[in-house]
Amino acid sequence: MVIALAEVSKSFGAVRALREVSLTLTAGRAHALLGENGAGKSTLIKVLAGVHRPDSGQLLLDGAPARFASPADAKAAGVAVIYQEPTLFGDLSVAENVAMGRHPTRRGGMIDVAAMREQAEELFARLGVDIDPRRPARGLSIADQQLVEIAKALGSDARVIIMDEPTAALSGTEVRRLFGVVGALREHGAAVLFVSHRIDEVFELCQEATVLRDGGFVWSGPLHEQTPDSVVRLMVGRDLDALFPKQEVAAGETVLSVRRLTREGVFTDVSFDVKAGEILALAGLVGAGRSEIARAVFGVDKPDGGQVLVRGKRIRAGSPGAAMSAGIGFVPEDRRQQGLVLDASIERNAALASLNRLSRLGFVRSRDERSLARDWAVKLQLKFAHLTDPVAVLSGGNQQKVVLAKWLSRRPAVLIVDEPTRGIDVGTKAEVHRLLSELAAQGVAILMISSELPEVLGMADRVLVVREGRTVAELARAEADEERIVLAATGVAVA
Amino acid sequence: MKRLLRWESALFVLLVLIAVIGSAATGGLFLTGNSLFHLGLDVGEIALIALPLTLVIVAAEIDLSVASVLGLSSALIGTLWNAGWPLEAILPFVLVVGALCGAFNGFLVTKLGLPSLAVTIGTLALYRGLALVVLGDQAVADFPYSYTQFGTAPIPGTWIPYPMVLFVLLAVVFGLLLHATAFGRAVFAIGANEEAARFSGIRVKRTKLILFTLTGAVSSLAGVVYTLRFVSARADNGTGLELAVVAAVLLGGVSIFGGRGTIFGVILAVLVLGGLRTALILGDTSTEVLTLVTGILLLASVLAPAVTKRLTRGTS
Amino acid sequence: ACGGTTKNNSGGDTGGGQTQTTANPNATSAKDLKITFLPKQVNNPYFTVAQGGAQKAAQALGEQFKATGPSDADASSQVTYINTASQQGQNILLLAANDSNAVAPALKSARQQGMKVVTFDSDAAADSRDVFINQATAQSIAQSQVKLISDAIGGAGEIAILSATANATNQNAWIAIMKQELAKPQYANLKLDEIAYGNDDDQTSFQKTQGLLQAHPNLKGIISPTTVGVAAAARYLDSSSYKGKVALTGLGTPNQMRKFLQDGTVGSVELWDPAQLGELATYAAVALASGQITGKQGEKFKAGELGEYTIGANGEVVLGDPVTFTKDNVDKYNF
Amino acid sequence: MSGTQDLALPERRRRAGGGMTAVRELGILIALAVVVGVTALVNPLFLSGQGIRDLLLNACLVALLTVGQTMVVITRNVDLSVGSVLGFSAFLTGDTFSVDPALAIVVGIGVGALCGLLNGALVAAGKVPSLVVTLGTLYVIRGLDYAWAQGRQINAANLPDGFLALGSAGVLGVPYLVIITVIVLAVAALHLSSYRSGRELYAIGSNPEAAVLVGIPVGRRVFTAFLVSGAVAGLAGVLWAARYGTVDATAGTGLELQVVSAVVVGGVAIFGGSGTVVGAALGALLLTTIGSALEVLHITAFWQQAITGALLLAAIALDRAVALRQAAALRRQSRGVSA
Ligand SMILES: Nc1ncnc2c1ncn2[C@@H]1O[C@H](COP(=O)(O)OP(=O)(O)OP(=O)(O)O)[C@@H](O)[C@H]1O
Ligand SMILES: Nc1ncnc2c1ncn2[C@@H]1O[C@H](COP(=O)(O)OP(=O)(O)OP(=O)(O)O)[C@@H](O)[C@H]1O
Ligand SMILES: [Mg+2]
Ligand SMILES: [Mg+2]
Repeated sequence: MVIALAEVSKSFGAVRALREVSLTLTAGRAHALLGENGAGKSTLIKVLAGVHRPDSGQLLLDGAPARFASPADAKAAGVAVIYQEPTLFGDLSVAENVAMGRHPTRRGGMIDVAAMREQAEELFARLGVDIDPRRPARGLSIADQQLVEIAKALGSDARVIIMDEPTAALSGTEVRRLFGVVGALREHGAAVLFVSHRIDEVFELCQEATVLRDGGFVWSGPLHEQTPDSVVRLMVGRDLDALFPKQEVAAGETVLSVRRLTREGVFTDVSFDVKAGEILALAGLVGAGRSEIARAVFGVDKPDGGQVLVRGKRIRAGSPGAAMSAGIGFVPEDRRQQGLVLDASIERNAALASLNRLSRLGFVRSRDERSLARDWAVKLQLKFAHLTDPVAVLSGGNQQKVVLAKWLSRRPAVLIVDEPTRGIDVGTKAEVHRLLSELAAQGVAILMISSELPEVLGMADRVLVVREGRTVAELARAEADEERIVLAATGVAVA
Repeated sequence: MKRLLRWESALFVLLVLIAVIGSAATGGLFLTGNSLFHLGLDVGEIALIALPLTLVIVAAEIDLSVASVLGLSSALIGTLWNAGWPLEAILPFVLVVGALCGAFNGFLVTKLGLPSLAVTIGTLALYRGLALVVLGDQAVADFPYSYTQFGTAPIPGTWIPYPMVLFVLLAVVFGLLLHATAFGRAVFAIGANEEAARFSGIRVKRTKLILFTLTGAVSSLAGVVYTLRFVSARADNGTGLELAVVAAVLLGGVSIFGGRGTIFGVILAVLVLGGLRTALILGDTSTEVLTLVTGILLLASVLAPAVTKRLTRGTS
Repeated sequence: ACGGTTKNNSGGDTGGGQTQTTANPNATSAKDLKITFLPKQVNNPYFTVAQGGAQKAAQALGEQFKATGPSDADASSQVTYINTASQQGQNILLLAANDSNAVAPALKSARQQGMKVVTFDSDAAADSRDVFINQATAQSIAQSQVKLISDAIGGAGEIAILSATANATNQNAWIAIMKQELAKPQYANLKLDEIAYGNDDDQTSFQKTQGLLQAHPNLKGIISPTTVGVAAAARYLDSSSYKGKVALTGLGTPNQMRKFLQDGTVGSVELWDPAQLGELATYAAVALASGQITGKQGEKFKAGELGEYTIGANGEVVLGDPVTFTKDNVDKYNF
Repeated sequence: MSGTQDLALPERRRRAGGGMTAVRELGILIALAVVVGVTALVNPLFLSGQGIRDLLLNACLVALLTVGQTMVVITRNVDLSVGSVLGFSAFLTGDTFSVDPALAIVVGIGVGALCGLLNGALVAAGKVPSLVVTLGTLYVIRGLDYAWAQGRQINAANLPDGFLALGSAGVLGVPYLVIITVIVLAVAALHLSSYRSGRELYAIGSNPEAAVLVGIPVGRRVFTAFLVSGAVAGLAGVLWAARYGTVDATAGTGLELQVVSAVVVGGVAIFGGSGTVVGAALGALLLTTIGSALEVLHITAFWQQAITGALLLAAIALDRAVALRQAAALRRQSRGVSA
């Protein structure tokens, strides 16, 4: 045993991200950490990395209790982490990013630039990627950023390597290379912790696993005792089908039409229609460009070409205001950054998209503002203490409900939802699904982006697969299955 | 919100303390009508500019060029007066020029996406430079009393200076604008989370452009007040005032990171600083004490919330 | 026509007003008058010396004395102090004005409340004060400054002036007369290249000197009729290759210029005794407050050891001719 | 992900690779050359020994201050108190410690470092915005300066020749002031480019959250940056007293904006992460040289400030344009190659 957690708990305000979770990593073995979105995987990793200090419970290093006061401590103890969100320094060169914190130095402590570059080149060669170590990290694609992160962790000669969804943005060949490298590391005695939503990868790479659900510990043991199906059941904790109460709705007329929409370097010639009552899902790998398409449709990004029409009427490009007037609503993927003003109150947030309707002669009628918030809080069964509390104190799922309230109160004709259930607990997730389904039943056209295939399969009437900025397949509900979608999304057959 | 209220109460207590101690130390001079009249005049320009600047800082931007706009407008008044323009035409004209200066700041910040700190350090030099180009080293002083009385005499029968009336009017306008209108909600949202504001359909760039333009216009109005008050149009009028205004706004509890602050707090801060200055000078205390106290108050304004936050976190 | 308030039709309407009383030369000097001394800025050594003189006179007369003032020489920064003095019920204000116009409204309202205002060194608008104590007639200063530089450079060559701020009343009056002087035949070979403004700021004056020397390669001499300017210019010359090649004169205090007079960087400077200036201002003010004079031309008053002075045109009193300091006599003075 | 990518790479490398900052400094050098060249054509004295000496001397103090300021700005902070620190140190050393120039320098640096320590402690430990903190200490330190000076002024006559020589004399015609500035500049440049703790300053400014995750002691580094900025301002104060010989409590008032301007013109990003001390010092040299050039060209001083402002705006607009183009190019490449 190299490093272990014993009955660790961690809360963020009302959110209990980890509840008495234990985990043991052993030298020379790869351990998988499994769980749905928001199960607490990244939080657990951040505890191991010294980013978060546990509220209770213990961290054991070589069997002895230890404390990581900062990431520096964890690093010094030989723990290297690849975080879910890339943590690169855009202004610095790729080589320097890889070397940061352990620059090769000459006598007198001066940094050896040549050695630094060679090191990066050597690591990239091991990973079989071709990134110029001298270029600035800013502007790297998500996949390249992830590769730099991996190189960074490999370069640190750590005895514990933790990877939070390193493969999410990678293509088949790159994943294969990574696995080769991880295998070699294991043989040299490193302990590996691996997080991925791709179950087959997990079975290929790991010998043991721990499953979390809603921050709680569910199961830990050797993977050969499990099958992919049984693991998923452990993760979800209930039958899959019951999760997605999709109502069958007869699709109405076309509401949203997107024609040859292009944003240079991001996506090209994207066209599709969404009908009233229909849920169209955009599927694809992380970084495929789905969010970018949604942003351009809504107008927060200005497309370089193409048009967006609502009920046949073209809307002005690059203007969220115009999109909103035409009846589009947009629940963005990054709730905390894009969806909410965290410091502002629940009612302010709920009313933020409706200010024009709530004010007369420019003055906001605060009574109407409050009643709007209260009505929707009741309708969405929001759990809150006061409407004047900042949304920051709400749990993730409740925050997402506030974002939904913000848009639903405008009664949109088209609702775009990007990762609507990311980081939301299972119960709330089902509720969100019920809500979307009801909205569709009421005739709203819904464009849904989701990285969770079960969600896509359960909710969508039609699935549009995006790969590298282009739509590569359209599948009707009946013909959509996991295999087809993954095949279209990766361009590679699942092995 | 609660924390802010607490800060404003602290300012209010401070203000009362200044009034009480100031009166005691000056033998009652501090609270006389005459002294309050001069206090009102003294804080006039800072108070005026602080209003729109509060909105700018709440929107997480900053404008350091305000004092230069004031100087430019003063210089223009002098030049145009010398050129024989009637004051009735000069005053609206300089207000428009001030608005344009503000709009230029706004343009650079919103259209070109430049950081407002750097932009307005640049226009701080540019506008002051233009003021010098326009009027040179001259001082123009032969303005008629019918106008200068607005800057030098109280409203007949009272001790209220005319600029205070202007200030109260604008304070109401800006207070309502920030705290009661959709526009104000947008300003807060932009300051707290610009991206979320954009994703909510708020026209971020236009809002900021309006804020900078307003700041320019009010700064030039302050230039008019300044010129009339000192009966002296000069290019170097108000040099260095920008830091005093920023200090007042920050002391008023407005977060430099945006998203937080009230007009009321800023008004209190302006009064605290002005009252302190008047009391100290009346009590024959040297200005160095004022400089020191201003700095310490500013540090307190940022440290107090940080410290209380840490304390409350420690207990919960 | 469209009318409106313009420069040409607003006339001399500048507001304020002044009570006229008659002087009683035999009135006794009032005691315990409250005197406020307000220099251009508080940290200027020239004014510190003047303050010493004023304080000495105030003590001799049995008055209360205090000094106050801004830390910068901004046009507007004195106004608050004037207002404060008036609120505090001070009887006398001794003022060296930073901007003759900016202080005028405040002075007028202070005088309406009974305060006597005596300006010294740098005047305020004539209708806003009672008496102005002039250190020397503009005529005598300008003439001797031109003569000093002419002597220093042998009567021929290019010269420049390094002044204080561009709106300093006294500086501009001197410069105007210097120009008339230079037009005279005996100075036909002197050419005035440029007038630079050092804003009575040490660093600015320093750099302006440097700029002058570069801009005018043939410059032979500099006149700096300001204590700050001449000291800064001397220091620049001292530290540069122009030392000994470019002559400098101006108005400077012995203490500040001693080093440069002795090491030959500067041949001569001149100045009146600022202490006497402060003293005279105090005597004049007390005479005003006691009703011995009203500020009208021809009235006389006694100024202790300084003797008797007569008020000239425009309410001006002239202290006397300046003293020229050279390396031979500078050690006799200490201010 | 095939062979075509490898073929495309060499060209892409050259375009995307570093060298951006070097280009930036070259730009300032060219601007400098143009200003000096044009002025020298009109007035050859501008390039005389004395002329060059004056240009360098004028730039020295601001350039020195930009060294500390750059280190602070790189970490996404700002130090507005430098003018006050300089003034305080100038008065204190000129007043009390001028007997021995070496002692004065040590004391000046010490006093500055103390002020920097205060700033650094408040920013790093108090976790409060540096703009507000240093605006506060700008007033506090200036107030201390006033209190210490009590309206006095230090004259050249009060200062020993040895001390004044520090500001005007030199070795082989190179003034001490220039030598000291160049040494400080070189040390800082080397530290920022070639030492781990220096590179970490860039990392902090570039992505503060990531800096924590990588294990960089962010608080300590930021603290040190302020400490250095204070110490450098203290040193500059001593040199100020020695150069100008006259010091009162207002020395260095308003200098902070000049320093920040120079830093920005010198290509240091106001939001941290990029820029060099050499660029910033060149920015200072450019700004002061333009001032002198205008004087020599008989352009009234009135234009000087307007031109400085316009130049500053042009510099940041240019930086922005270059950054946008670079970002767009990289965006196109990364997609263009893999698609
Ligand atoms: N800094 C934080 N502040 C508040 N809540 C947080 C914070 N970090 C995580 N959470 C919450 O803790 C819970 C667990 O989040 P975590 O990121 O660990 O999930 P995860 O298992 O990694 O999910 P995913 O598969 O989506 O990455 C979520 O409800 C999340 O919203
Ligand atoms: N932070 C970033 N830096 C650089 N490029 C980015 C960044 N974010 C997105 N991109 C570019 O935009 C492309 C599309 O990203 P987008 O976020 O739209 O993908 P997505 O399919 O929505 O995936 P996700 O599940 O991450 O939301 C990426 O492949 C990448 O090239
Ligand atoms: Mg995660
Ligand atoms: Mg996405």
